[in-house]
Amino acid sequence: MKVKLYFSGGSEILFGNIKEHKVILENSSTQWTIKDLLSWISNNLLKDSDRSELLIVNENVRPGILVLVNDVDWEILGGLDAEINDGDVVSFISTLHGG
Amino acid sequence: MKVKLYFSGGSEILFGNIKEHKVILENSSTQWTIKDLLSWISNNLLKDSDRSELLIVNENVRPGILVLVNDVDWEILGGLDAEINDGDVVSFISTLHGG
Amino acid sequence: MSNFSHSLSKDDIERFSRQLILKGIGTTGQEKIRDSAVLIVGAGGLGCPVVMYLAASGVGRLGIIDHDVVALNNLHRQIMHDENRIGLLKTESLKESINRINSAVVVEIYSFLLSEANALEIFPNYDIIVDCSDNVATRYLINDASILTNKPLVSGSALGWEGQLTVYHCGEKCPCYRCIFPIPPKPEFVTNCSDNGVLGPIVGVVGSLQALEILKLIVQGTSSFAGKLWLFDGYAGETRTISLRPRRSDCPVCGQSPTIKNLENYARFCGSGPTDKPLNL
Amino acid sequence: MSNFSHSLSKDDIERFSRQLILKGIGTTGQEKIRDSAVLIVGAGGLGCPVVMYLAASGVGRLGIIDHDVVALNNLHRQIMHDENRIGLLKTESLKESINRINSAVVVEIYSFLLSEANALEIFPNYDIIVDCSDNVATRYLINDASILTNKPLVSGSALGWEGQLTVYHCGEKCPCYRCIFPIPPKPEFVTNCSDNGVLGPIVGVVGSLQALEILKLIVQGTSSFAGKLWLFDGYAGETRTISLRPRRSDCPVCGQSPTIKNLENYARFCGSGPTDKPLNL
Ligand SMILES: [Zn+2]
Ligand SMILES: [Zn+2]
Repeated sequence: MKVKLYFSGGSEILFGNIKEHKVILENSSTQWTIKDLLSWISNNLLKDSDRSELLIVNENVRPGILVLVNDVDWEILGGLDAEINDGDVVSFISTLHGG
Repeated sequence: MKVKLYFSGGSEILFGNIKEHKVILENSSTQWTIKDLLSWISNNLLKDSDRSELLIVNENVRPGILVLVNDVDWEILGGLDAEINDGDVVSFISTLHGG
Repeated sequence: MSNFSHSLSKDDIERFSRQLILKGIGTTGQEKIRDSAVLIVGAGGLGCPVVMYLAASGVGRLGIIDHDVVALNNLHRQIMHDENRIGLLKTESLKESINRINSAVVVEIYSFLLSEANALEIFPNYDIIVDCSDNVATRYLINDASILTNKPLVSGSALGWEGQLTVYHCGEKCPCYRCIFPIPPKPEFVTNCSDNGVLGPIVGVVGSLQALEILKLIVQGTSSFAGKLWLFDGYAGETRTISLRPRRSDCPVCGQSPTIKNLENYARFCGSGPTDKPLNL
Repeated sequence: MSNFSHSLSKDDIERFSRQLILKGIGTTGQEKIRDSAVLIVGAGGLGCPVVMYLAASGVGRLGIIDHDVVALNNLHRQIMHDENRIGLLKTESLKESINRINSAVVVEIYSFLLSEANALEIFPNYDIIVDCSDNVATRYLINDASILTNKPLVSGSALGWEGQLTVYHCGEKCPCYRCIFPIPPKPEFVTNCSDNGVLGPIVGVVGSLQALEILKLIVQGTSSFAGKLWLFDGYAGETRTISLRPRRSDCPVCGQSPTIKNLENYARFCGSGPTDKPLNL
């Protein structure tokens, strides 16, 4: 299935400052969740990064990052268990502190 | 079919300052177009208005109003012949001149 | 009381005539604006437009907290300070700018760092709190103090080409900063405007929008951004609004059985205080 | 020329340090900003933030056209004027505000009405034109003069709780104002800020966004809003971006065989001039 990943608020520096990434996730017999996606990102997009903890710590997103599935806070959708389906947009928004 | 109408930039005063209107258009054997919708608005929403020319003049929208179907300029979609389908949002935006 | 009875002066009617006539304002709204008091934490890039649009629109009393002085490298974005005020306290500078445009505004300045020692003395004197601060520890402090004193919090932030805006603790279902971010980010993952820069028009857009939501809170009692986060990517020219989770019943500060009943040590909680030099990535 | 070679002064490097480091700017971008000239038509609600953010960010030369003087009922939204300047020309007032924040900016003021008689003498001296005007006739005039002198036009407008922004004549496919609105609205259908009011933060948001797109035009040569219209409903807290039609090949001014090769009489074309009192609905 096709999923769009979007990184902003600073987390895009892990991905060459490119904010939007279209990725293809292999169809599986079980439902894809954010937890699976994090593991997939670790193994595919971040495998050579020495700064992956800017995004993922202990198989979870690091504190200060808000995850959205189709512009809805992942907490409403089940957090790590939130489902991902074909065509979804998953965003990782770093909260900003400047003023 | 269900269509959402949206009026802004001042044209909403014709509709009691309510910007969003959900309307039901009877399914017809021919394709609904903006031209049909303007006639429907005249006959249904504006029938008692003495200021309908704020929106519609000579079976067209008055100069200064931009029509959008699902956030796309109607000119791209065929102007008066632009098609309207179930679930569409049709917006009538008055251009603003203040500064 | 009839619609035509009001306590505005003839001068006020003239001054605010183009604002009074707007839907949802009127003389009653203008009286509410005049009778309200708003506290702004941070007199920098966001604070400048927030304070000026509130003063211009007739907010009766403005409190401004900032310990810093105006520096040359502030002037590319902090449009209410100026070259002659370099070295002057930002609070004093903003007070002067406010007085110029609306001498009727009562300006109360607090020229020191907001801290757990002083926040609960200051916050109760205002109706609405505005976060224009620039560091994580201060943002948690402002959040907790707003909740302990039961005030809505209009929060803006900016970095680089991006901005964010939301309103916390505004209605039964509205979350707070801790509901969204229960654990602070590690200091080494935090970047700020001094290190990473920010563009003037970005704080202009976010600060102006903060002022707008503050006026809506004053005249209507509600904001469009309670429980919603507005994201602005100025580089791409994209704006979007996302739905935040509702208030968490187990939130340590705004939940049903809060464990935070007094302000904490926020520098310790965050691993970095408001004046610490940020670590490099 | 290497990345490290530039013509910025040590003072400029310090002053703009938080802006220089942004993606897409750098010393080269800052030089472009310094070497650019922007013409703003209208020194009112939109003109105030546009002019200040451009001056603060280091735009080298700013032209400001406005015939009007500061009035008490401007001050709720025109934050760079003030009580002591009531009766002063708005151009003079803005020049003073610009000088305060960045004395290096060259400010050229035109304290008269923009007209078909003078526009083509003024426009060629600037790189980018900014529409912060407040009436239909002036908007058509600015559009046509921008095209006849081949300048991109950053257009903002506001009324009540609403704002709009787009960039015209910016790239091969980008439409102009006449491509979208070939026929002017009847004068009796036009409302303006004097009659219908406008809120300060609305012009703050739109004007700041105009300044942002101007900076992007300067450093990148492109804008996110060429051919797109940004709609802002401050009352509902809604923002959206819509796709406009491409440039019309039969547009009388920007099309393939333009019929408008000189400026027209815009008051006659629109049925109402810039200083006419609007008719009541
Ligand atoms: Zn909470
Ligand atoms: Zn054209």
